[in-house]
Amino acid sequence: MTPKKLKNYSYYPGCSLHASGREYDISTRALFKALNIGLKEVPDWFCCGATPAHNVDELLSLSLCAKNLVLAEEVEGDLAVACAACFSRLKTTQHHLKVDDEKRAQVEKAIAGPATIAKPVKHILEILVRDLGLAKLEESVKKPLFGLKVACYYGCLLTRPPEVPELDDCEDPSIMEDLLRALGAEPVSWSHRMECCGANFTLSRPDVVLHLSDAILRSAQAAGADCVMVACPLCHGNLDIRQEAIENRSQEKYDLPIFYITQLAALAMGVDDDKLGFDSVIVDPRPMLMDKELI
Amino acid sequence: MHSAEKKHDFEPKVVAFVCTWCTYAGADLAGTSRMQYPPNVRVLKFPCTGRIDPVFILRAFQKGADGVLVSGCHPGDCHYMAGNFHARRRFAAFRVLLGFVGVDLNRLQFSWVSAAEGGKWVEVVTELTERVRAMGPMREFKELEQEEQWSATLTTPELQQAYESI
Amino acid sequence: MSRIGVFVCHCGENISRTVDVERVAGEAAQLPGVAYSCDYKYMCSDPGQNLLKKALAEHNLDGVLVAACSPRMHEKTFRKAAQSAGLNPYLCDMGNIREHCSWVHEDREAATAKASDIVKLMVERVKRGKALAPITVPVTKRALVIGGGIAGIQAALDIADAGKEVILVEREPSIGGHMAQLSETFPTLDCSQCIMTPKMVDVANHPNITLYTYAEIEKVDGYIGNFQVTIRRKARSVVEDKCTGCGVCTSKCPKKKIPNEFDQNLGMRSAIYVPFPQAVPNTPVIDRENCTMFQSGKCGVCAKVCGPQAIDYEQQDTLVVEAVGAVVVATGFKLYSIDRKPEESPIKGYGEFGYGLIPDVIDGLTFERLASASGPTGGKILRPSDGKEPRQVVFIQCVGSRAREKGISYCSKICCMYTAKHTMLYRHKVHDGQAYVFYMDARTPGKGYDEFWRRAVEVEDAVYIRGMVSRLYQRDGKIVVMGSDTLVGVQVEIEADLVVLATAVQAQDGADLLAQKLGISYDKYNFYSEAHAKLKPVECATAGIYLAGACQGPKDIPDTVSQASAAAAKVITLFSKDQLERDPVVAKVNEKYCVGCLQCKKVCPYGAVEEKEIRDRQGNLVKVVANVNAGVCGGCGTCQATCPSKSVELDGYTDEQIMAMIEAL
Amino acid sequence: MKNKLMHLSNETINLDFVNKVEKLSGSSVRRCMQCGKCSAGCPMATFMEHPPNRIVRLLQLGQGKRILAGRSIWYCASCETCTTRCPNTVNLAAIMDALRKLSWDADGPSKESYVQLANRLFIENIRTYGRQYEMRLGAVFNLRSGRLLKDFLLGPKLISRGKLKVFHQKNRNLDEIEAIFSRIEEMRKKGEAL
Repeated sequence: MTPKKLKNYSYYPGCSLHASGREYDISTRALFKALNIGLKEVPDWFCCGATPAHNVDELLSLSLCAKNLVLAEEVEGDLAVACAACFSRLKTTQHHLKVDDEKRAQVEKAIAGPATIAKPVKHILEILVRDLGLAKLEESVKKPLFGLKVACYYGCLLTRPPEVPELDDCEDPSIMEDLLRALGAEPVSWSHRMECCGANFTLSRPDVVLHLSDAILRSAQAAGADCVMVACPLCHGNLDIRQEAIENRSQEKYDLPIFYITQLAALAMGVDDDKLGFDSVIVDPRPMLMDKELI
Repeated sequence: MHSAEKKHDFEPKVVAFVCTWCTYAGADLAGTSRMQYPPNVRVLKFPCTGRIDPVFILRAFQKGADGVLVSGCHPGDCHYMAGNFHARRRFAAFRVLLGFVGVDLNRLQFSWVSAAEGGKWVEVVTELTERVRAMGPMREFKELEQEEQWSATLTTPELQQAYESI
Repeated sequence: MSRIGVFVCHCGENISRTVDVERVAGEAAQLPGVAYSCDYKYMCSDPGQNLLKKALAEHNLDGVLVAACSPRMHEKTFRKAAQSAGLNPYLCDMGNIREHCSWVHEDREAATAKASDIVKLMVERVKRGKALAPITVPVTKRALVIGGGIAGIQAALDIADAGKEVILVEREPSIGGHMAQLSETFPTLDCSQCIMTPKMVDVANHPNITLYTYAEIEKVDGYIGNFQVTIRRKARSVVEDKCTGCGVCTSKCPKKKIPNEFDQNLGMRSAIYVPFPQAVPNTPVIDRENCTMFQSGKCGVCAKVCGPQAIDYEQQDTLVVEAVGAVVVATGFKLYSIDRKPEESPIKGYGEFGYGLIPDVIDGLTFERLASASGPTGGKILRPSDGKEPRQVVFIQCVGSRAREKGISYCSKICCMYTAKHTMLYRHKVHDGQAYVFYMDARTPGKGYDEFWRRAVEVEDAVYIRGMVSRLYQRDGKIVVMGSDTLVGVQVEIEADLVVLATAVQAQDGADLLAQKLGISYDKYNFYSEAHAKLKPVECATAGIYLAGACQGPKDIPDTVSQASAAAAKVITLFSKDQLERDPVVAKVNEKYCVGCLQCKKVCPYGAVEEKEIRDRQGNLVKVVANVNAGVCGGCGTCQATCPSKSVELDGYTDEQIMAMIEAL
Repeated sequence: MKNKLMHLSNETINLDFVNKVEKLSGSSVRRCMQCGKCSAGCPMATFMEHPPNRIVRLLQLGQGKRILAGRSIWYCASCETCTTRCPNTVNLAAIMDALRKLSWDADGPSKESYVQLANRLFIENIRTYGRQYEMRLGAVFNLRSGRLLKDFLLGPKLISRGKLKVFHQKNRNLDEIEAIFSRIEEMRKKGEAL
């Protein structure tokens, strides 16, 4: 008999988490298991459309997300989302369909059915810090991340625009830092928490990404961070996969491991580091973690 | 800025005749702004430069002033409308007279300093003090004063004696 | 022998830090005539003042010197304290050893010596001081208000409502001023006439207001509380008492094609006319330059048709003298005219806008007349050249204003708001018309003002273009506007049907001449100067004269009305006393020595010196001497310095006092 | 185009275009006071010929053509900084979306071909596979953009780490996806949606 779960969530991983951001998916599942929280993937979900869709075709973007929200109804529990971009798109869709009847009518026509927007869409951070609570989280920590200095990188979409994600203050959020403190780590104060990394220009204009992400890594390093923690696979890609190119461009050595929220949280919960996808990333965090005696 | 540390051989006596509305207030502003200037100046306040009789200037030189400054409102800004214009005309004539009797006109300065010109007050006073310092003490009128003493009263023993010897 | 008390203040550490105050007090005690001296931490504090009062009584002092801060700071304080202890306040003086000594010198030795010198000098002055009593002058409780625009009307009504008599003088045939010309007013868009005319009627009907229209100030004599004003009532050629205002004369006048100034020359009027239908008083005036009767002696139609026989071709200007106690100057403004090459204007030409040669380039006030329901077009926006409705109207702000080298340096203040209003009025009247505004900054501080401007942009679709216009020229019945949009960084060209220039607000013609008559000061643009930019914004430096409205600087209606009411409040405050007290620092003539050369009269800036005949008991003239009117004397002392026989003396600054101070150097 | 003299008249001010933008974005352009805060915080402003505030300014003047003639709108990263900080709640990010949509529909006189190509491939992938197929996205992009060697060395690294999957993800809802795409196309054809 499996022990009764604390709570159950439906789960929308998004395309990246099944591909370039697989370690985010792996660590999320591991973390939830460790915390004894149920997580069931929405069957046959499809792409939220991400930035390219809303950039040129808002109706398409809203329709794709609306359809996903309908699909999510099939699974019990609030919808957990890990990817900041998917989270933003789903929340934006809920917001638009709630306030704009005309758009809602168009979307319902496109998906040929009623758009259901009642199900709460929650980012992993929200589930950890609000639903579970910092006190409970602190209790569950098995291997506190003492001595680990982390630059919390929110990026653009986790908090902006203010009326959509409803996650935290849009100019001075603290939810990531609160989480990290509960895990025993030490969040650093730095300037580029919410600057853009270049996002999906990674495909079309990598030069732009190098320029913007360089500023972020530079700021994190200057603040004395050992690593950067992110909530978005695109940010992760830009900061991690392109880090070598950034270093070549600016003639600086950063060597900053980029973690997903769930990787650090799971590590603190005592999940074995083999099960967190550290072998998938480009900047290998394990030497640093060993150095800090965290693995 | 003037440094008080400097010691000089000669500390001149400078007398300033100023009007209460502009220059006196300008000097007040220099104070509230904590500007620094040489402490040689003694300020005599008048309602208006129009009130200043040239005789005062002569008397000041007689009583040991090495330099005299007369300062009031800028032309057109007189609190009493036209007092400074009268003063200007009066002193233009008076300067010629002073020059005629042999006073170095560098010892006498006229200027306009408004209530807003604390800095200018400091400039004017510093410049005059340093100029007069370089010129040395003003002896001519002090001797004159002594002559006057001779001819007027017999208060001193030397005088008494001299008188009796006639 | 005098018994002077010297009190040396530490001013916390402000003085004692660089001046050895104890030594100064000690040296003061040695001065001849000083009966008591001490030093204290804070002389201006309550205990400090009590110390002074106690010493006065205990040591039987007959003069006080407080060596502390500037007399401009605390002279009043200490004089009051001395007075309460029974000493004449003018026997209490201050030596300035803070602003003039401790704060400006670092060398303690030199500063202390200087402070001692200051005390020594001032003691000599106090010794020779005179007990003076304040001078009182009576107050005539009638006010003169110059200018019958909204400022003058408001001030006159406020003073009159307080129960005081008011003489209101207006240069034009009717009161109302510029506000009567306006169509609607920002930021509420209520019709100007609707809120203005009731006030004009109130003025006409108020029992406390005497109204002189078509009249000008000829001469002003006297001083606060006691002015004599000579008013020139220009010949109206119509006897006001007889005229019923029936209007037959104006309708029968054969000469009807005279451009009406009230309508900015857009409409026409007759030679005998009232400027506008709601005029107060509703009495016509004959424009003699355009009247056939006056020019050729042949006509007289108006006299023939006038039932009450009110027409008087022989009428002459008359002079009226009124005694008043206070004057409110409310002469308003004029707009910089674009009609011609400016000659004696500070604005050096706007030839690029056509010098008035392009008929459809008009100024803001002309647009007001076009938009006014009672205007020459009945409220239709029609362009002057062909009477067609303009489809595209370009408004240009800051014409003349904010152009330091070429025009005037100041901001005319009202243009941003009235231009926003114009775009709205235009949109309300021409629904498919498009308004463009070229501007440098939109300056809209004021309650509801910025919201008003944004409404023009966001709701009424005015296109605001940040940038100025280089040139206007005509092409195919249109006016080509060559401008730029600095926000985009491109040149902009618009073919406009009508161009409205927000020209600069200037002082009225002749503002300087009136100021000279009143003895008040004005700035280089001829706007009248207030006594203090912040704390005395309504008072003139000349006592008893107050300012209201745009004669002091560009102002909109709310500001004008506020200032007018403030000026009225000042007048009412003045009138609440029967006698005015003033500083007794005035000149006095020693008639024994005065030879009656009257040099003093020539130099007195106040006209305070009069001739006085001295007669013996039989009435024979002994001699003529000068006499100073203490109520008028300003106390400058120029007379004393001028007097060849030294027989006039300024109390508080006598030769004796000053010579003694010089002796003590 | 950028510096060409701007004639302003009822004919040259294209309010139709502006109204479309306002409708699509749900945001007023007139509310903008040109304070420039959007451009001040824009991470991409240095890459744009018209910084964000000027885009709004051109909309205020009805100059849609000028905007679409440039590529500035394609450099917007959709980071929403402008929208978040605008003191007058002009939703500039949404306005950018609307402008890109209008440019996209007009088949892009706005030429930032790489960005457009990436967007096009991305959406094509969704239509074909239901989910993103990063391998194909990258490969086809390089092929079509002619930048065959772009990120050449990254590919194997990513494949070896399992980040780049050779095969696309499976999805049983592919028919539904296609239906959504075609229904939207249908609606547009009928003029039921912009």
